[in-house]
Amino acid sequence: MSSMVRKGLGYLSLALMFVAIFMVFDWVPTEAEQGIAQRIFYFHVPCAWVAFAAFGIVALAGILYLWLGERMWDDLGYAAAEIGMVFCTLVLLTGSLWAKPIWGVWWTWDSRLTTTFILWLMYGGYLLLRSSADDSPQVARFAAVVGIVAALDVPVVIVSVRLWRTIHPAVLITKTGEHGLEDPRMVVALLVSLAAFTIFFVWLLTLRFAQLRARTRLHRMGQEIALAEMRAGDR
Amino acid sequence: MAAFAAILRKDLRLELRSGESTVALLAISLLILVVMVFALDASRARGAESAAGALWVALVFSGMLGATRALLAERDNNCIRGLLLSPIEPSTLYAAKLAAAFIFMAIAEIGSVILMVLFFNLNFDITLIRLAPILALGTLGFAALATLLAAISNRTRMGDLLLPILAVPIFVPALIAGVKASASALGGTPESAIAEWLKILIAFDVLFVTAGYLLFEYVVRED
Amino acid sequence: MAAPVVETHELGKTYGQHHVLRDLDLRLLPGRAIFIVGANGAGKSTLLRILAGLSAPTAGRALIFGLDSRRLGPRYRRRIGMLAHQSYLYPNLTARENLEFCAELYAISDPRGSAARWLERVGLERFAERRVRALSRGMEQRLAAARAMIADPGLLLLDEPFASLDSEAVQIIMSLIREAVARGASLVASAHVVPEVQDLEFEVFDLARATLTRRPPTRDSADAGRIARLRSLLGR
Amino acid sequence: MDHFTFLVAAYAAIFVVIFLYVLFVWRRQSALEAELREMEARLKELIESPRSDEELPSRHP
Repeated sequence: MSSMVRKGLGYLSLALMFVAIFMVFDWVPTEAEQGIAQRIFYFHVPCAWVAFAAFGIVALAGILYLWLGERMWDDLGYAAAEIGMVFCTLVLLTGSLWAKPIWGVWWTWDSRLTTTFILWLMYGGYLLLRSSADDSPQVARFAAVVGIVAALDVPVVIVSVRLWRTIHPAVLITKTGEHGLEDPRMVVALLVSLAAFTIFFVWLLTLRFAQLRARTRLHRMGQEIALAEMRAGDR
Repeated sequence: MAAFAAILRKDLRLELRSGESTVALLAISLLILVVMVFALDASRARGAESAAGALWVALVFSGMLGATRALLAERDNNCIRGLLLSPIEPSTLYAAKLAAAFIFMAIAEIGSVILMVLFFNLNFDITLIRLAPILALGTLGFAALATLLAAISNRTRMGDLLLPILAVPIFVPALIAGVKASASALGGTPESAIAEWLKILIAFDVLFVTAGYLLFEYVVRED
Repeated sequence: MAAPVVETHELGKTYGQHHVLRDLDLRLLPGRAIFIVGANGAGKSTLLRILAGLSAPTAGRALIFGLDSRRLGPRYRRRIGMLAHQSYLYPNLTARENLEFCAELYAISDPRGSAARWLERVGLERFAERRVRALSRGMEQRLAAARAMIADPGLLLLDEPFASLDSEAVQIIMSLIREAVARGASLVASAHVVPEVQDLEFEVFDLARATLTRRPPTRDSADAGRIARLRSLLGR
Repeated sequence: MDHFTFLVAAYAAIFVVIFLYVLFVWRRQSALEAELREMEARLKELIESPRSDEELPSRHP
């Protein structure tokens, strides 16, 4: 992606972000049952969406890397995992800040929270793996495998956690995730936030991806220079 | 198939000779059960549920050890390289290592179940039989996952510390299903209540045995 | 002319920015032998690991039996025998068990018989039931040589096969190598000095500064070979 | 704490975390640029060294 387009995306997401914030704080009506804290939802949901999309890309990039063996896919997977982790952290943070006023607790083992938390742990492990070994094709393969395995696990996690929570109904959960968006303005605010975050995500991902690509190319160039230096030294 | 049998036989022979892994696995299981007894106050806690929980904690930890040990056997004299050079497929090697880890874990679990009955004041009766398929499925799933991931953690700077960090979160669904199913089995609930959990365990096993079989090649390879 | 067993084209291997090997062009025909001579850490092991298909080159490629070294299927891996410092033997298995296990891996029809035969060939029949951990370094390396050759490989890769061995082990391994080459196997071996190998014609390459240079056959080495042969005829 | 505090805290958290991440990306960028400059210096030295003009590394596509 050309840097012009990327720059444009950056400004667009920034502008949309401001619009979304204005909407959330000043424009949408307050939800009747949950009160003002419900407004966390407008940014909470886009964060979750971005995190899931990013983790999906990690798995896809992993498959492509193992299949095609091109370094590019490894860079993409790394960039996506990092960003996914940032947004997954945000989902947990905002979820917690929402749970406290509404349910009276910082944390509850509700099915969505639990699933997100498990994802956070899995991809935390993935990033730890990446940082615990040098930058080599071997690590790229390891990361690809872990990325794929983690993604395979997601459906099983969702099903099992849901079953776990329905069999043991928690006392705390009164009116769980059923967000009745009764006012059309709520829907608009959510859509604007979603757009803002999606574009922001694309911007961030392409930025980080381009950076990792540049690093890879730089390393390759360094290799060639080292080779030329050796050749020059031969005479 | 012949190569699979040869590797498994070799691993079992090595194990019979030293007995290191089994003893270590049993010791870990025993210690975990002891810790759980004190942590949960076995005399007061709801027997079946705490016992099931303790049993699965022991399974997870002994499993990590079991998978690591099965691969560790190849580390002396760089035997793993000998296997990579030989005309066997990496997937065959995976299958053999998975089988070895499964057997080590199964032995440790038989020990854990006996200890669990004693420590948590349960009865040796027919309900224990109902645990067998649940534990077998959980063990297979964990062995499948840990064998694949141990081959990775083995060769990173963090070493075996990385294994639990990678394996435990991914194992969570099977853990939930396993603990719930075991508690129901021990508590004497009807089979139908367990069926849902067994389905999750089976799905987990199918998924991860297949994934390990297909992906192992990429993790055992040298650089 | 027969197709080469090993052929590399501008082969290179880099770790980070460190070039271990660069622009290696090597050709090895069936029944021929090459010695690669270089100091420790010159990249000899790396080259052999690449030829064995264990390691991927970062530049160029290596063809083994005409196939890319990274895509050697079981059929081709079966035809490569490798002997290195590490013996690939299980310390807690006996000598016989190790060979039998290896024979099973290589799908040899009579694992027991061939293990027994090879134990005899490396002079370890008396130690068949002894665990590898209790063998001396020389005996272990003899057993490792048997392991490497049990499937009659067409390509032998030997990484410093004689390093720190007693003379008996050197003799035994040397005669196995000679037999294999006489039978038509090709050989790539590494060493840090030119070895005195009797009755074996080989080319010498020097590996230094990450490149290979062919050493012209000097009179010295030819003489040394002739003298050694004479000596062996005269019984020393 | 009233609900409004939580709302503000949540949005503050979002922007702080994102800001920190962008900062991290930005610092990587400067590190990369430093590396590039170092490489350029090496390349220059190589070009200027005598008798090596035909030994330039091939350009990457």
